[in-house]
Parts: sequence; C-alpha cells; structure tokens
Amino acid sequence: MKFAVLVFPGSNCDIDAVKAVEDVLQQPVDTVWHTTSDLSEYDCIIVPGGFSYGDYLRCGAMASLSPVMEAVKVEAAKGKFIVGICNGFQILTETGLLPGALRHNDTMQFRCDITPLVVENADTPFTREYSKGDVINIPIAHGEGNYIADEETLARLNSNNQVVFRYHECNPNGSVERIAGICNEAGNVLGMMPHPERAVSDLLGSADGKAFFTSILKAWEARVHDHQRA
Amino acid sequence: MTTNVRNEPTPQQIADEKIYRTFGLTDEEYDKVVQLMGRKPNYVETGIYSVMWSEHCSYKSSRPILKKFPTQAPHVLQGPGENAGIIDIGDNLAVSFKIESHNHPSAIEPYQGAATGVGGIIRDVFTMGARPIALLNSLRFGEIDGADNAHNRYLFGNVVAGIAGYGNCIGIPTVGGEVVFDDRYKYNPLVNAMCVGLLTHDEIAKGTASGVGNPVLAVGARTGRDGIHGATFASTEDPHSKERSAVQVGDPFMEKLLLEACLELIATGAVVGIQDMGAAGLTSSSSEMAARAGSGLELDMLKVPRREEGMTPYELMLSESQERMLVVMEKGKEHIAEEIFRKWNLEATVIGKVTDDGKLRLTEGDEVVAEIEVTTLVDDAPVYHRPSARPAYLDETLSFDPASIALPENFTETLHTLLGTPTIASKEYVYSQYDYMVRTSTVVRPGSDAAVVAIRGTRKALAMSTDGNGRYVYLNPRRGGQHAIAEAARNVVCSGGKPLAVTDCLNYSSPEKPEIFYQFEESCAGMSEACTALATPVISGNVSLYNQTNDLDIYPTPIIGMVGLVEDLDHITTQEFKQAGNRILLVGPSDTAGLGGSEYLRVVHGQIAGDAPALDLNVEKALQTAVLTAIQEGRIRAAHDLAEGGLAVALSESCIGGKLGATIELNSTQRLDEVLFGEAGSRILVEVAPEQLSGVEALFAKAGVSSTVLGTVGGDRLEIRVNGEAVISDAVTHLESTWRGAIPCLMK
Amino acid sequence: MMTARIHVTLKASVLDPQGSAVTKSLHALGYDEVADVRIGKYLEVKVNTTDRAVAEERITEMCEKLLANTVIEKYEFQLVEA
Amino acid sequence: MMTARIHVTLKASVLDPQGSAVTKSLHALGYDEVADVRIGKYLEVKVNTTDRAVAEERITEMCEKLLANTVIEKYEFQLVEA
Ligand SMILES: Nc1ncnc2c1ncn2[C@@H]1O[C@H](COP(=O)(O)OP(=O)(O)O)[C@@H](O)[C@H]1O
Ligand SMILES: [Mg+2]
Repeated sequence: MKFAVLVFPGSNCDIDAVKAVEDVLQQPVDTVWHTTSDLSEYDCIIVPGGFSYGDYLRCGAMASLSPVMEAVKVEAAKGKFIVGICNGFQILTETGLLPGALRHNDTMQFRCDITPLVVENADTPFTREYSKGDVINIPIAHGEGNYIADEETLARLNSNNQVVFRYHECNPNGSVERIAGICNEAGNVLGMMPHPERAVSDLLGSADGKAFFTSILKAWEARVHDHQRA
Repeated sequence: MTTNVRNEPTPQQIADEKIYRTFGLTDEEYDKVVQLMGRKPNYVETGIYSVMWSEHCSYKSSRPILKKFPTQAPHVLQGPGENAGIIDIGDNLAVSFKIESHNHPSAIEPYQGAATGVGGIIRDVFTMGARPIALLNSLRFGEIDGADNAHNRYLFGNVVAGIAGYGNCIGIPTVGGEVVFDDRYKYNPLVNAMCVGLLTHDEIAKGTASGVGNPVLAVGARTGRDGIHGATFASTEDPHSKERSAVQVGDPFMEKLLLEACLELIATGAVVGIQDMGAAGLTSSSSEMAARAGSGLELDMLKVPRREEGMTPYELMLSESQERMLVVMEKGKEHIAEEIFRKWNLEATVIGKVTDDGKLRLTEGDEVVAEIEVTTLVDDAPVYHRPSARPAYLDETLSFDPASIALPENFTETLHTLLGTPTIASKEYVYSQYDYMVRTSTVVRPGSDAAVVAIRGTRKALAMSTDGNGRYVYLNPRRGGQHAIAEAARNVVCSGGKPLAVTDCLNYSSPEKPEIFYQFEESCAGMSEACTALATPVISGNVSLYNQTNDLDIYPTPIIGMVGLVEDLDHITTQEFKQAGNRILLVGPSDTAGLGGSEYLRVVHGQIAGDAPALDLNVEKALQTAVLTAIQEGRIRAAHDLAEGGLAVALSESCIGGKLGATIELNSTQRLDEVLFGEAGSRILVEVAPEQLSGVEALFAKAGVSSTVLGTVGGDRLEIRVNGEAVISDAVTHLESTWRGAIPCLMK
Repeated sequence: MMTARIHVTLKASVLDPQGSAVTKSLHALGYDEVADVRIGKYLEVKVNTTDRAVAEERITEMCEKLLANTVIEKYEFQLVEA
Repeated sequence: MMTARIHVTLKASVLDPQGSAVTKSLHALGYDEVADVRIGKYLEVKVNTTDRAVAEERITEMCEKLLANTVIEKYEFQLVEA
C-alpha cells in the first residue's frame, strides 16, 4: 500500500506522519510537494498538521488553493483514502471536501495535551480496528480546532454517522457537540483535530493511535481482496 | 568619501555637536574611533562603530570575566565564539545549542519581543548546520496576584503566547523551561530562550567569510526600517523611555521556510560561511564573518533587498529586521542558492563579495559610502575592567537569625501556601500552550525535572534543562553561581542523562555599579568552579546587562541551559512515583537544609535573607555520579531533584504526578520548617522497588553518598511524621488542586 | 492604482468565540456598558488597475476564493482611488 | 444603544507577515495586479450608552487598554446609533 504525505510551505507534522506510517505499517510513503498535480499512484493521502502558510489569514485557506489539492479532490472522488490531521483537517474543510469550519478555540489559547476521544463510528476505513465506544488517548495541539457547522449540516453528519470521534468528557476547544473528527458521506475522507501519528508508542505517552493506521492498511487490503474476487 | 546628500550630519558636525553620544558612544570611545580611522567617521560609520562597540555586541564589560569560563573538553567540537556551541555525542552525531535573552524588547512588546527572541535563537542554531529539535525558555516576571499586578499578568500572558506563537508555528517543540515570579523583575522581565539542534559531524557550518571573490548573499526577509539600534537599546537602562520604533514583528512562517532552505543549502556543501543577521543586523553579521576569516567584505547597499523605498545605507546596515541571513557561497555556485531559495519562495540576492584587504567597504554602486578596518570593529572594541565592590546589603542578609522566625502552627497549611505560590505551582498553564510533542520525539514532556528528546534511529536521547535561582546569587554570588550549574546538572541526572555541557545567559543590572559588578564577577567564578567540578564546559552563552529601572535592580540571574546524554532510552526516568509499596530514599546529606534564601522564607515570612543554601561541589559530583549509575543499572523508578520548597514540596510533586500517596517517617534534630521546607543543594529523592533497596543502599554507600530511607509509596494521602509526630497529612488530590489551580486562577 | 477596503465578518448566525472572550475581558476591566463584541477582519488590497468594473470583479473573485470563507463569513468592500 | 465600528491596523512601519503571505498567494493564483495587502482587525462593539461624548471617551479607553496594541497598531472608530 502506498502512502503520500503532502508538504505545504509551513507544514511541520509531515515528518511525524511519515514516521508513523513507516514504524506502524512498514509501508512505502512519499512526501509530496504542494505543486504536484498527480496523486494517482497513491492509495492513501495524508494531509498533515502544521502551519501551512503560517496559518495566516485563515488556517488552511491558502493551502486549499494549491495544485495538489485539486489532485486530492480527484483521488477522493475515486474513493481513495484521504486523511486530514489538524491543519490537514482545516485544509480539507477549506477545500470543501469536508463540511463545516474550524475557528479559534473558545479559550482563545493554543492547547497541547493528550486528550481522551470516544470512537463514535468504528465502521470507517480509519477506525475499523477500534470498537464503537472505545475511549482512546490521542494528543491535540491546536489553537483553532473549534468545529462549527450549521444545524442542517450537523443533523446530516449525525444521521449519516459521519461524526467519527468526539472528545470524551471534555471539550478542549468549544467544538459543537464535542466533535473531534468527521468523515465525508462516502466515508473515504476523514478530518480530525487530534494527532493519531503522535500516539504510536508508549514512549510518546500513548500507543492508541496505532490502530488508526492499521485500520487503513486493513481497509485497503480488504478492498484489494474484493477487487481480486470481482 | 562622498559628500552627504541625505541631510545626515557631516563628520565635523558629529564631532562638534557630539552626536555620537545619542548613539551610545562615550567621548573616549569616539576619540578612539577617530584615532583608529585616522579621520572622523561619517554618519554610517559612526552608526556601525556604535552598535559594534555596544555592550550587546562587544561584551566590553563582561569579556574579561567570560574568558575565565572553562570551555574545553574532548567532546567540545565548537566552544564560545560561534553562533552556537557544538558537542560530540558519539556515532558521528553532534548537538548544537545556545541560550539568548530578549528581555528589553519583551518589556515593551511582550508578544513580539518573546516571539522574535525565539526566532533569533533558532537561527543561531540552524546557522551551525543543525536541525533544531527542541526549545526551552526561562522566564522572570513580577508577582501576578492582586489588582495592582495587572501589568505583570499582561507581560506573563503575552510572553508565553509569543513563545508559543513562534515555536508552534515553526514546528519545533518547546519542551521545558522555568518561570519565577518576584517583584524584583516587575520592570525588567527576563525572557531567555534556548534552542537545541542535532547534526552530524560533517554538517557543521561556520560563520566565516573567506575566499577572495566569493559572493556574499542576503537571504530571507527583506530589510525594513524596524529595530534600528536595537543592540544599543539593549545595552542601556530603562527600555520604557526609549523610542518604540525598535519593535520588530516576527514572521515564524518566513523563518520556517528559511530554516528548511538554509539546511538544504548547507547540505550541498557549497556554503563557505553563514550567519544570521540578529542584533545589529547586517553590520555585525558582515564584520564578524570577515573578522573570523581575517578577510574583508565589499557590500553594495543598492543591492540589499528592502521593504521600503528610500532606505539609506545607515538604515540598511543597522536594521534588525528579522528572519534574514548572510551567506558566503563558493564563487560560481550562487545559482545553487538561488534555486533552493526559489523553491521555498524566498529571495537570495548577491549583495557583495569577499576581499583580502581587511576592510568592510560599503558602496552605493560605484560610490564608496563607508570604509572601516574590520579588526577595529571587533578586536579593538573597548574592554572595561569595571570596579567591583562587595555589596553592603550582604552584611544585613547574612546576619539573619532563624531563631527570629516563628514556626508555622499548621505545616499542612504552609505546604498549601507553598504549592499555591506561582513560582512553585504547576506551570501547565504555560506549557499547555506550547506544542511540546511535534516531531514525535519528546519522551519526557514538560512537568518533570529535565525534558528528554529521543534521537531517531538510535537508542540515545538528550536530556535538557534550564535553571537559575537569582535569589541565591543575590545572597551569595559565588555559591549562587555554583548552584545554578549544579541544579541544572542535577535535573539532567534525574531524567537519566549524563550532563555534558552548558550554555549560559547572564542577566544582571548595570555593570557600572561596583556592587553589581561584584555579583557578576563572583557568580561567574562560582559557575566556573561548578563547571570544572562537574566536567561540563561552557560552549555558548549570552549576556544581558542593564536590567534595572528606577533603581530597582533585578536579582543577579544567571540562567543555565544544560544538555546531557541519555545513553539508552531505558535509562529515562521521571519524577512521579510509580508504584505503591516502593521505598522512597533521600539521596544526599539529610541535615544541610536551612532557611536562608528559601522560597518558604520569602512567601511565608516575607524575608529575603540568610546565606544561599549549602552546597559542596565534591558531594554534588559524587551524588550525581552515584544516582546516574543507579539509574543506568535500572535500579531507580523515579528521581526528583529537591529545589524550591524543599523536601515537602518535592514529595508532593512526586505524589501528584503519580496519583499516589506516600507515608514518610523522619528523625531530625533540626527545626521542623528547615526539615520540611528548607533548601540545600545535592539532594535527590528516589523511588526504589523493595527488592532493589539493599543493592541501591550499597551502591550509594560505596560511592560515599549518604542516603536515608524516608518511607513508602502508597495510599492516596501524603503523610509526613517527624520524630514520631504527624506534621503533614492531606489527600494528594487536595494538594493537587492547590498546585494545579494556582496560576490558572490568577490568570482568569 | 486602487485600494479595496474589505470587511470580512462572521455571519450573524455564527457564534464569535473571539468576540465573547473580548466582551468578558472588557467586563472584567469595568466596562459594563459593553453589550456585545464581534470581531472580523479588515483588509486593504492595493491593485494596479484603472478600470473600476474590472477591479470590482477581480476583488469579488479574490474574496470568494481566498479572502473569506463563505461557509461562515460574509464580506463587503469599497473601492477607492490610490 | 450605540455601536463603535473600530478599525485596528498595523502602523505603517511595522511588518505585516500575514499581508505579505496573502500577497504572494494572490500572485500565485494569477492576481498579478495585487501590489500590496495589509491585514487588520475590524471590531463592532455595542455599548449601552446614550451619551455620545461618554461613549467616545470610553471606547477610546478600551482601544488604548485592550483592543489595540498601540506599540505596533493604530486604531480609529466611528460611533453609530443602534
Ligand atoms: N517556561 C516554561 N516552558 C516550558 N516548560 C516549563 C516552563 N516552566 C516550567 N516548565 C515545566 O514545568 C516543570 C517544573 O518547573 P520547575 O518547578 O521550575 O522545575 P525545576 O525546579 O525542576 O527546574 C519543568 O521541568 C518544566 O518542564
Ligand atoms: Mg527540579
């Protein structure tokens, strides 16, 4: 399975995503510069965290207009797995691949901590190795992770089971309904503020993010298997 | 030399009207310039001399003292004198680090002052070819309680936000630091930032401009009119009265691009020398690079990329616009830089070349606008041997008699008072605003004694800490200096690291006052003694003087940044108790703690008095070696240095972190407050599994280090009995809420 | 040369966390008369254009594409000479 | 009830990193006519005051104390009814 980790000017969790894929999955992974316009060779595309374009103007706004995001849209439409983490989530909402928006934390402060999440949907390609209701410890590190969507969108997210993670018994940023991560209707595009790539060994304080990566590999293997049978 | 078309004063006017004084040059210094040049300097030249000879750039008051620091050891690859020092950690790996102050700018504009301080120290480290992997900071503010202290809260809140804003954006984890609150710092907050970088031996880059004809490039941000005379301004007292045009705004996004581009460029091997344009901007970077190589430089001012039209050579040379670097490339390889910088959306512009005439020559096209012998800027800068006198206040503070102090009636309440004092309370408010996990190598996060950052691809890790107790230095400059080094090293040892080397940031008041100079001289002597005793040479540092306002001098506050090597990830140790049933030992002398200089004496009795706490460097060395050995042999479950607040506070912190209680049983002939809250060096609390106890005790005995079994981990309360009498008893959760809640509550 | 003075503000239905934080701080400072604070952005974009109609069209495009996030924000602008 | 429409902008000599980044981005999108972008804040502060002179004085105070950082920013405002 081949992974791409996108790199925008100002990305800074790109290396961490690469390390996580290598360490947890031992699968090939490339870093891909923002000017690239063809991502067809990749099975999973990770839009990593960081401060693309310094988070200036609005987080993710400038990155969302990069050539590579056009390519991401193309691969998303094909059903490839797309993951946006932290700034990557912001970029995906700015691009319109995911609904809603992320604003300043209600505390008006950046917040870094290991935070409990509850897995709301364990049927996505990103969470199949978890069980619904699992509480997992995953780091957050953001100043603008306060998720918002209008009533109608929220109702749709809930009825389609698109809320994948919620903060568990806490709300570090003021997100509506404690939403920490969502997926698109088709289920192949996921955005989340917490950083699963930072939770892949006990030395780092939690290994609960490993199953996030193994889920993706399993989902891909299942897909390949299905194709071969068909 | 051309005549003046800019309405700048003429050389004659500068001399006659003593205009040089407004630049910070004294009459004697100006005369020396005239003598060295053999003529009167023009406006640009006067500006250049004034910044190069400022305290900030020339270290004219501190140089004779700094020379005495031990700086050599087989593992030192680069000592003081470069942008940052470098040490060898084996396997072809090296570590570069440095600490720097941004006190004066932070007093004026705390967010941007702190942010640009972080930006500057990061540039110092990546200039050496190192990938920055960690940031630390050491902060001092006035008290933050009560209605009168809103300004101190404003400074504290915004300095922290500024550090976070810059470090988080650029993606370097801020893994540790310290914060102390004391009204001595209310007009002069201290903001010291440290950066640690990793490199291989072959990647080392230097700030030299050699090779006649080699091109000189300005890279990164354009030059603006901001921060002109910042270096001079950092060398005078009372920043508030100074012009505020000196405020610079940091652009961490630009710096992130600059960092990546510079490391990529250095990796090509085509770079001859590289240096950041920090204090005194283009002036200091160009003259220092030329001085190190014994060469000259010719720079065309018209080619310097600028933000605003109409900038004069004077403004271009003295601007302190951030996120700029000066690079000397091998001739003919300019295009390599241009390509790499274009990829990162940055500019790289050839602005001049290396010459062999030893002159810094500035032109505007063909016209020469300044010409100065480089050595006169650097080597001939004045050196002052300032008079030194033992401060009179010492007689009074040393005459302190503990018998004049009443014992508290309720020691549990006193413990709460200490845990709730901002200096001792949890600093989570601070570090939760820092991204301390980015790069996924932070294996001991903020909140323990020293932070630990793993080195990917190896079993090794780096332990790092910043420490410095200004009150100890105030009460006993020499011993206080020793304490700063000893505590930083002890913190590194507690995390499982072997202390290797020191970077220091020396924050003092005016060196022109003999009592202050005494503090400076003596504390540096103390630091040198401790560095020698602990085999941790000084490899880099920074001096910040004139931290005084309205006759209020800060405490003499040398801050030590210590880096140590953790040989194996298995050695990593943290301060929190791990398991019920384990035994707690106090390693180090159990009867040396006194009230002098303690946080207890200050907070509970409102006194800054007594001698600095006891410290014996031989005992310290033996203690650190023995504890590290025990850790490396896998015999220690937790280790915690005893610092502010003494034994009772250290026990509380280990209990809170581990969410476990402890039962302590002590015997002592000392006063109860000395036993519980007194401070002294060379003491470490360790947790040991019962089956390891006899082995550990034997190890310490053999090393000649005393150790005392204090009690046992377990339950959910901290219970301390002294001579059979219960003196402290409380639920750990209760202690925790006082400790954790204090700063957030004050900052609401 | 023309300058577009652009105001980007949150849609009325969208809560403004920054505004609420500032309201609280103003109350803490004793400004009890403050009923509400809303915080938006103010941009000045200088363009090398002489044709007002063209400028208007291009600025609208820039707002739609980049300067505002129309999911939660609205924008308006005036064009002035210089 | 009155509303103060407050513009807080960086002083001319102060670097605007956001503005520079947005300028570059607009160029990359093909908006070559963009010469410069400066980004500031726009605040609407509603106050329960009827006396315009008092309101003006209080808003000025709020700007000086909290809403603008006068070391690097300048501010101006208009007061409108409602
Ligand atoms: N300014 C800061 N930045 C980051 N971390 C900090 C800061 N201040 C304190 N900390 C964290 O809190 C811990 C406790 O601080 P402190 O009590 O000063 O430690 P110590 O006395 O061991 O030096 C430190 O080890 C550090 O990790
Ligand atoms: Mg300590």
